[in-house]
Amino acid sequence: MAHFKLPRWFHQLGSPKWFYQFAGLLQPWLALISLVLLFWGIMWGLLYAPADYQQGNSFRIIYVHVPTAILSQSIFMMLAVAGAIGLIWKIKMAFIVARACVPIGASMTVIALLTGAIWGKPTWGTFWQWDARLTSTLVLLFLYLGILALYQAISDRQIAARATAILSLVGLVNLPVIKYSVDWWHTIHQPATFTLTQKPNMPAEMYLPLIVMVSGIYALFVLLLLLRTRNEILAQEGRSGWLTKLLQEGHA
Amino acid sequence: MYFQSFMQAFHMNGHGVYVWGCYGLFLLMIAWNFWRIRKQRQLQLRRLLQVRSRQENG
Amino acid sequence: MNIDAPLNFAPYAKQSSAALLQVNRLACERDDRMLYQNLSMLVHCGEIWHIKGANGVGKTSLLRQLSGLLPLVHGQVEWNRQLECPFIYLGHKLGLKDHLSAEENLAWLEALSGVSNRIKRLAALDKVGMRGYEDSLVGHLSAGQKRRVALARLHLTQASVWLLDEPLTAIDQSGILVQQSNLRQHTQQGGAVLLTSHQDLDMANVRILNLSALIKSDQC
Amino acid sequence: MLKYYLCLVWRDLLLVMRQPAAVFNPLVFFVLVVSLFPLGVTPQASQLSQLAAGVIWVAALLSTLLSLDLIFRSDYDDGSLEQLLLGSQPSWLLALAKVTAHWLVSGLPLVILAPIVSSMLFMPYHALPGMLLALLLGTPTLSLFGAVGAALMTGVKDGGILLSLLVLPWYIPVLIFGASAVQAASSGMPMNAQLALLGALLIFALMVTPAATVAALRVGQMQG
Repeated sequence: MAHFKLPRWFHQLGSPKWFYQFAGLLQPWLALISLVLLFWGIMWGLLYAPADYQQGNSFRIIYVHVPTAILSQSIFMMLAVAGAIGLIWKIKMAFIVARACVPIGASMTVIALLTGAIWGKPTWGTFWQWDARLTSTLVLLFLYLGILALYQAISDRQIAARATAILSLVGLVNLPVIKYSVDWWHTIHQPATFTLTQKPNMPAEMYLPLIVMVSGIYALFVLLLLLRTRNEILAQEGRSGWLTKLLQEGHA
Repeated sequence: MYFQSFMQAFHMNGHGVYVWGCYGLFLLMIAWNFWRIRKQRQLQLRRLLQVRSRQENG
Repeated sequence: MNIDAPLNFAPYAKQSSAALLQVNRLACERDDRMLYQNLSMLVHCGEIWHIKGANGVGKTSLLRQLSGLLPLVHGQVEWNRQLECPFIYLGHKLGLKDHLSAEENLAWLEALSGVSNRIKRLAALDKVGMRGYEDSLVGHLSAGQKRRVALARLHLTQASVWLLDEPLTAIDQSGILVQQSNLRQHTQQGGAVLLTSHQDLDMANVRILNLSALIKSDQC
Repeated sequence: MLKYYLCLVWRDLLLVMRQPAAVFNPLVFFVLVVSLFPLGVTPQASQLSQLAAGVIWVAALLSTLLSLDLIFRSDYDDGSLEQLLLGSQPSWLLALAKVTAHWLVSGLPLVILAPIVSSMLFMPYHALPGMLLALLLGTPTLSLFGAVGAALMTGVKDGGILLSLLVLPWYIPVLIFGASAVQAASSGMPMNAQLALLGALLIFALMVTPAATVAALRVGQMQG
């Protein structure tokens, strides 16, 4: 495996003790940022942005569907890369972060699917339409559920972390192939009908709230990730000395 | 504001149910995530306190 | 007489040429329990190490770490580089397929290291006293006979260090004498043996590595 | 190297010949699943022939899934997996040998059974060669990705259907291209695009999966 020297901060990031405190400092700021951005984005998208001439107001669902769909894919990429870092450089923290990502990614994918289906009702008249994007989001959800199931199936945390890292890496490698094959399959069976989201040709006042919502949801993701990672550290590092000292001070 | 009145904002000429429903689900998911995190945190802290008390008198 | 080898050598900076295996500050952790810590040892040609300890103290984990099956979190395990085939590992599970005959099992096990011919295999089976069972399915043999078939493999490889996990279980009295003479013969030809066993080996100059003692000395 | 590879494949085939039941059941399952569709949907030829391609591929997928546990489970239980991993030969070769043995035992019989089953679904005869070729290209990919899932399952005591949950998402591209290849063949259209993509998937799987399988096997060995 690759063993070239890593920068010092990368190793520092790897120590659970340092990460625990660093996350503790960062959380209040992140909470503030994500609250402001999300509130601003929701208000803007829901009440102030103009309706789409074709779809009317149901177009506003884009401000929830697109950010969650983007996030669900980038979280999957992140947890696969974290797993790879853990496997190659044997950094425990990478496995802990990967494990913390999974439930967040899964819940984002569920919301992306639900909002996509609900959006389909006014647009196509049926809740589920085998649209290329929705189908690949569904497959992504299966990948997440596979990882969650493997975590539950293996009791030993060390083995579970490595096994799921391999599973998510193979999943990541397959993701573009699956997306391509689903798009290819969609064009074969249905000529290009109205697809859910054409982002680029939206006028500015429709597009800007989307940017705000996407950045707000990323801030929220980092906040959730830090919180979950701290929980994982409590779960795994129970025995180490620094944690018991922290508990004594009552400031865990 | 795009809508003249709050009533129209809720109605959104027919699409209101879907739009507000989606935003509601979105906020529900965020709330569920925070609630799960808080639950797990309490569980871990209780477990650690037990482990510490067991070590002290162990 | 059994000499109690000092447990914790100072970790060696340079690697002494005669050492077949060098272990520095090895540690093993299993589900939040530290089995053993900074265990250092040096295995030279002609040595027999008897790893003792209560159940669950980590004897098998130590052998698996030495063989590389269990990855190392702390410490290093270095095999002598000149050895083309440094070790052979026989675990609790024998590695024999029940639906293959004894000779077929040895054939595919031998293919792992490339060399393989029938006469040698039959000679190896004879050495462990399994003459006449060459073509009987391993599934039909008794536990002791299965263990002997697994031990027959030791005579087919050129591995210099034998890592044996409880090699003498289920073997009868006469079998144990045969195996002990095989071990002695191997060490005389410049090999080494690391084995775990609950029975005492009545052989000369066997080095004892007692893991339970190691843990007591660490904890207090 | 080749001798080691052939010896391993020969050993697995020998084991299967001594114990044919474990291999025979997935094939019976394949024919069974296909014969459920006329009972469940319609016996008329017109509708069944449209369904034929998809039904055959889904049945092939499911029957491969059934036989995946065969690859590593018995080796893991009797300890020969440890010896294989400790062997001096390159470890990806071990994964390849295991997959070849599994394919010869589960993929190939599927291809042989497919003509019988396709006539049950009134698939036009001129589509047969195309379907056989598509199945020949697709089933090895199923075995390759399935081997990764089976290797991951060695770390799990009682997996149950977890294996299919892990592996099915990876099978989706093969299903899509395979089924559309057979569809094109039965409607007389050229199918070389689909075959090319199936071939690409096979090469992609050959590159990715051996390393992943061996890594998963080593993780499974960490039980200690």
